[in-house]
Amino acid sequence: MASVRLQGLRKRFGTHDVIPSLDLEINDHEFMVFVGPSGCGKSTLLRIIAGLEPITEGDLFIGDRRVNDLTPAQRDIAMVFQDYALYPHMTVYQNMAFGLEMRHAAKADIETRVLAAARMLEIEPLLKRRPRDLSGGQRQRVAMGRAVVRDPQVFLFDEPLSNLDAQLRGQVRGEIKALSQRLQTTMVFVTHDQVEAMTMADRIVVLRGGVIQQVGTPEQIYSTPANRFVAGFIGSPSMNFLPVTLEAGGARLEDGTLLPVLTTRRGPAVLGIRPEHFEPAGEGGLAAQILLVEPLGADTLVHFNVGAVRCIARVAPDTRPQMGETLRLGVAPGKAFLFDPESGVRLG
Amino acid sequence: MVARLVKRVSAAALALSLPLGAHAAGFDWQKYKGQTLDVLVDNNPIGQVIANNVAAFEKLTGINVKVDIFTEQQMRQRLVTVLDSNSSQVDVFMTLPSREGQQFSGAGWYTDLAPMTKDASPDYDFAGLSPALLKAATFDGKLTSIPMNIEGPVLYYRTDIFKKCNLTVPASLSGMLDTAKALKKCNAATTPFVSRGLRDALAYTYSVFFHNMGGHYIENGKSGLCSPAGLSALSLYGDLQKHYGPLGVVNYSFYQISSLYRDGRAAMAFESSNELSDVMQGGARLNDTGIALLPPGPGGSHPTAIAWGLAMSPYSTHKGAAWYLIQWATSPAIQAKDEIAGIAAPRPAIAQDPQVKAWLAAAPVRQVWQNAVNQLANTGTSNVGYPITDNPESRQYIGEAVDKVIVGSDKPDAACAPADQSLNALIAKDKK
Amino acid sequence: MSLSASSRQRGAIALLSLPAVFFTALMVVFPVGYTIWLSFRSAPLGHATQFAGLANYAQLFHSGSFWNSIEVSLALYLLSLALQLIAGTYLALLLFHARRMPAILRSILISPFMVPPVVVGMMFLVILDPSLGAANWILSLFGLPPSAWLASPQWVIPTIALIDTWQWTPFVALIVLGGLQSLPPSVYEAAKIDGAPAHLVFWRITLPLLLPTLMTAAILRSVDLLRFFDIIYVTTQGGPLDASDTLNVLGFHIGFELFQFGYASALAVTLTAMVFGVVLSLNRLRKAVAW
Amino acid sequence: MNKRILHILVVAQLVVVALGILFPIVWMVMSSLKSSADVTAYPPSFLFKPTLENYTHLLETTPFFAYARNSLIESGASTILGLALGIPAAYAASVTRSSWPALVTLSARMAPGTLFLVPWYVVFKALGLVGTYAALILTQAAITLPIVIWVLLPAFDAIPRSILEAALVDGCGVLRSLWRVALPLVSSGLVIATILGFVFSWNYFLFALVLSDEGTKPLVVAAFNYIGEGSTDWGGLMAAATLIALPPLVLAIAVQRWLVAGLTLGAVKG
Repeated sequence: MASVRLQGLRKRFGTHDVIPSLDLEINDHEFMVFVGPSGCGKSTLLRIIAGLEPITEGDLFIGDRRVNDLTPAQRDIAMVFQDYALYPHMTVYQNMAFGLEMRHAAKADIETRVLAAARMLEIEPLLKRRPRDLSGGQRQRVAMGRAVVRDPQVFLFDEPLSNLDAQLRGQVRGEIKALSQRLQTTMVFVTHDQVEAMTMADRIVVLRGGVIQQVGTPEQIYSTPANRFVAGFIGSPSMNFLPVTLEAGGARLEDGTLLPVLTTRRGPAVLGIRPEHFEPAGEGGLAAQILLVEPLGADTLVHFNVGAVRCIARVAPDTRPQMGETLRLGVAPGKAFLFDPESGVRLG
Repeated sequence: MVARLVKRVSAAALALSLPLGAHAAGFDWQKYKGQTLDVLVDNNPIGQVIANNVAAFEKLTGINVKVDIFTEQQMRQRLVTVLDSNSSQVDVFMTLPSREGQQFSGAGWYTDLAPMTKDASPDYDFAGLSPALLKAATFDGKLTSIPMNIEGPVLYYRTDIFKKCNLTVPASLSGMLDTAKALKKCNAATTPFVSRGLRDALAYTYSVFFHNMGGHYIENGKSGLCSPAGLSALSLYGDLQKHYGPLGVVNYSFYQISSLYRDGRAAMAFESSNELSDVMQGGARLNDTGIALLPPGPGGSHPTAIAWGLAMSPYSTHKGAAWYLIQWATSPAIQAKDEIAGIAAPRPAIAQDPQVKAWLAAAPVRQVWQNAVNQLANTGTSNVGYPITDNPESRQYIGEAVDKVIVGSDKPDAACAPADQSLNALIAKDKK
Repeated sequence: MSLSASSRQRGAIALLSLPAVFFTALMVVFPVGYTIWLSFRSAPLGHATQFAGLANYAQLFHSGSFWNSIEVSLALYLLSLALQLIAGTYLALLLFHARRMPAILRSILISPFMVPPVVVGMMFLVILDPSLGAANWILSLFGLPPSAWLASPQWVIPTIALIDTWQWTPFVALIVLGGLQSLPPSVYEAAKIDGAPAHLVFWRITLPLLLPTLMTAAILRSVDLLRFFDIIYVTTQGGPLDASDTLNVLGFHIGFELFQFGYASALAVTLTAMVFGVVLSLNRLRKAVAW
Repeated sequence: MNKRILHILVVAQLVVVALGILFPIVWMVMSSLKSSADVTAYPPSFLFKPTLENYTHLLETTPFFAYARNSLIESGASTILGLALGIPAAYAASVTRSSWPALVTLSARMAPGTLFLVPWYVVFKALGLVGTYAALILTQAAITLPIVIWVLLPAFDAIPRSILEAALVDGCGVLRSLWRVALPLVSSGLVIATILGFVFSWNYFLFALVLSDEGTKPLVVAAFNYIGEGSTDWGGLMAAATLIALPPLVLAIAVQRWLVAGLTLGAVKG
């Protein structure tokens, strides 16, 4: 078990800086999730930690060791790949044993550890099969098993759930979380799916263009997003953003509606409202002309336009507005966010 | 092909037939014992006699011999690669002085053998070798090779067909065309006439037509290929092959000609005297073949007589042993073996050898053949192609002109003109 | 993305190609360099070479046989390539539609290009013999006049092209078959729904999508066809006359029969440059038609 | 058109093509089994009494098996050398995505073979290797190496990168990831490379023409002696041709399934 520390890390592909300069500390035992849209550098970061990509500048520590110049093998890490990367010519048992064999572990020791891991992951019956005879979920487990056997300092996961169907994904998500609690190993998990990030992480790193936008617990990320990008990326459906002008009485929309927002600032800003924070308002509030109604069972999504901006509100399931109808919506008190229109930074 | 089985048997026979060998007075065959020689020979009957009998030489001298046998073209490619890099890889090789003698001599690729001929076993009889052939192998005063045979194109013809059609071998060159015509009419199943058509090979047979017609390759320092006599020769050779030759004759060399005639599918074949054994193989032609020289033409009779020679590389590191091999391979004893294999010996005396006599007597055609070869030896010249350094290239231009006439792409004068131009350039280059 | 942990590991991987590169440098670069050097020198037999400037190249470009060889080489190249691509595509389409390929058919298909060119030459020398060969006998069955085949200046190039086509069409067909199998089936389904008739599907959909594969096959064959040597060396040696005298055969003739090594080197260098040029432009063309 | 009729049409065309491909080979074998009288019969005879006399004559009069052994040694060793050099090179080229080393080795195929003869002869003469197996094995490897790389490069490219990365994470060094993970995954490519390398080396005569001697001469070079003689002896010529072509044919047919699959797959990428 070990912490992972990145100091002034820079990664350049050709003339292009993928990661300009990055500092991050992942604590011992921590379940850290890197999240961000595709191309944000999260996978590159993971591969740098794994040793699959060389570092252009800066330092990388695992525990107290500076590992910049160590091969993946020497870093004592394990990795679960997006496509699982099982060796097609080896049985499940051989796949799991291979890493130990490469480290010259004793044969008996290998067997004990493979069997233990297989038992834990409930893949004992599969040990003699080859990867091509396994289902997607089974392969995923074997890939995890291969990592678990090694008992590494750090577990690295590269979008390991993206090849599973929705139902299985939820199940495996829970299993990985449980595994992490049982093993108490430092884990770094890369995903583009914010639900995975929110449900599994001890802490989340939100990345964009190779730059950390915010590091924090899921709670912090959700309730106090550092900027408009984080706010928009975390939460589903996404936060709605409306251009406003701040006045004494609150935020005035472009159509003249004044929404009561507590702030001392004045001038142009962006108002952010999460769909779940709209609430029906009797009078006042904004006039939402309904474009589309999506009943989801537990709640209902309502699409509407505010000026040129399309918005979504999550309302109680028994609310069944009709298309074309106009709904009066307000914002739950204290739930609105304000962002700088230029920099996107959240205004306090 | 290297007949390994035959080789063993005949080796034993030869060891017995060389009674003078090891204990010849004053001559030490064992002088170079233990040395190793590399010998490059052509895959023709002459080369095969060497390959088949070399074990006896090894036994006689204690010299180890490695014989590499290749078809002519590959042999030459190999030889030039070896010699051009001054390699001692080859000690002794077969060569055609009439073709490459001047070229190789200019390159310094022959060892002068004249001084060595004095170091010969008493039964070698150097003086018995044909003086004309020795002269033809002498360049810039150096004896570049020892003749191994004598050969020239002769007319093989089917006596039975001629008889059936009431024909005789024409008395003059111009009669050839009429004879071919008559043969075609009388006996349509067989090809009336065949000779070489392959571009780079036909100078050998064409040259006789050319000279008999009265042509001279070089007249007053200029190419005479297209002289009036030359054009007549071109027309005659072209017409014979085109109208009375086999389909595809432009690809014919001695292999195809011999097999065509041997299989009874040609009435006349103008091909090397050396092909006797191939022609007679299987025995079908043993009793219905006549052999004659090409009839004389307006220029008289100028048969071609050339020889394969055995030469020594100047880079050889075993010159003494190499000379032993050469004198052995050109000795009367071996040349008697050659004769019995259908290779005419370059020594008139061989005909008196009892074994040879017996062989000649065994089939009438052999004596007919021997007579033709004797005529070659007495009157033949070695002008195959132009007597210049680039003789091989000159043969190519002759071949081009002839082939254009055979395939009918050009009339003789049009076919000849560009060849003459190229040949004049070659002659000019040679004078420099 | 490249797979390399540290510069050390990348170095280790690069080291793996070193033996092959080193070997090639020794075996190929020296001969090529030597030949280029020799092409600027005169090399009289048995004497030291002398600097000759561009004389060998000048001689080459003024030589009728060189231009004849260019013509012969190009005619043989274009004819063979066209025949093999067309026949190969046809055979590939048959195989593609047959779906199942029994082992015997597979064996037959790979046979021709496994046979040594020397043997191919021997085989066809016998079959194409003008007076006794099977080819003329077959012609006679159809009431056609006999042909001199390899001995006919007009027919020798088509005949050699046919021999080469016999040997290499199955090879081309297998490559094209690979291309056919890799085409997305959905495209055909879409075309079917669009109501395109079969022949239009071929001309408008299959062939354009197949172009990159055909270019690959064309490049592979071009490298060999432009240097055509083996079968001619065995059968006609460039004849009759110079009707099948390709550049490579002519070069061999000049070098190893006329022994003009400087001149032959100039020809070899020119031929190599030509092959490079054609392959590079075909490769560019292949990239242009890629989808 | 009816699907069934269409299928029959396709199969019928295939049969015709297959017969066309097969004809020359069958003709060669048939001629090799004819007596000297039958072989030059015209029109050609199909019904004849097969005889092995051409074969027995050939084997009796020429050291055929010695040439065959030479061919075997030279093709076998040059294939092994080609594999030893080509496997790591193809792997490196695939992994680093730098194709220039592969291009360098392939460039050897663009120059006419005749270009190499004199320079090589000069070099091997200086080394004292002319006429030795070593010279022939080295020069023939110039043929096998590009084939190995050409076949294996796309095969290595087809391995998902993540599997190679997993091997690195699992603790393999470069050589071990090649040996334990990558190579087993391209085993069919390896078979194809080996067979093609062997066959093309077996079939190539030009280098051996100059660099071999009587003791190391391979079959294809010896074949030229038969060609000359062959115009007088078709049966013998065809017997020699059949025997020379037999080893590559048998080898290739033994692995025809892989060979065909490999050619159809590999070439698309190449």
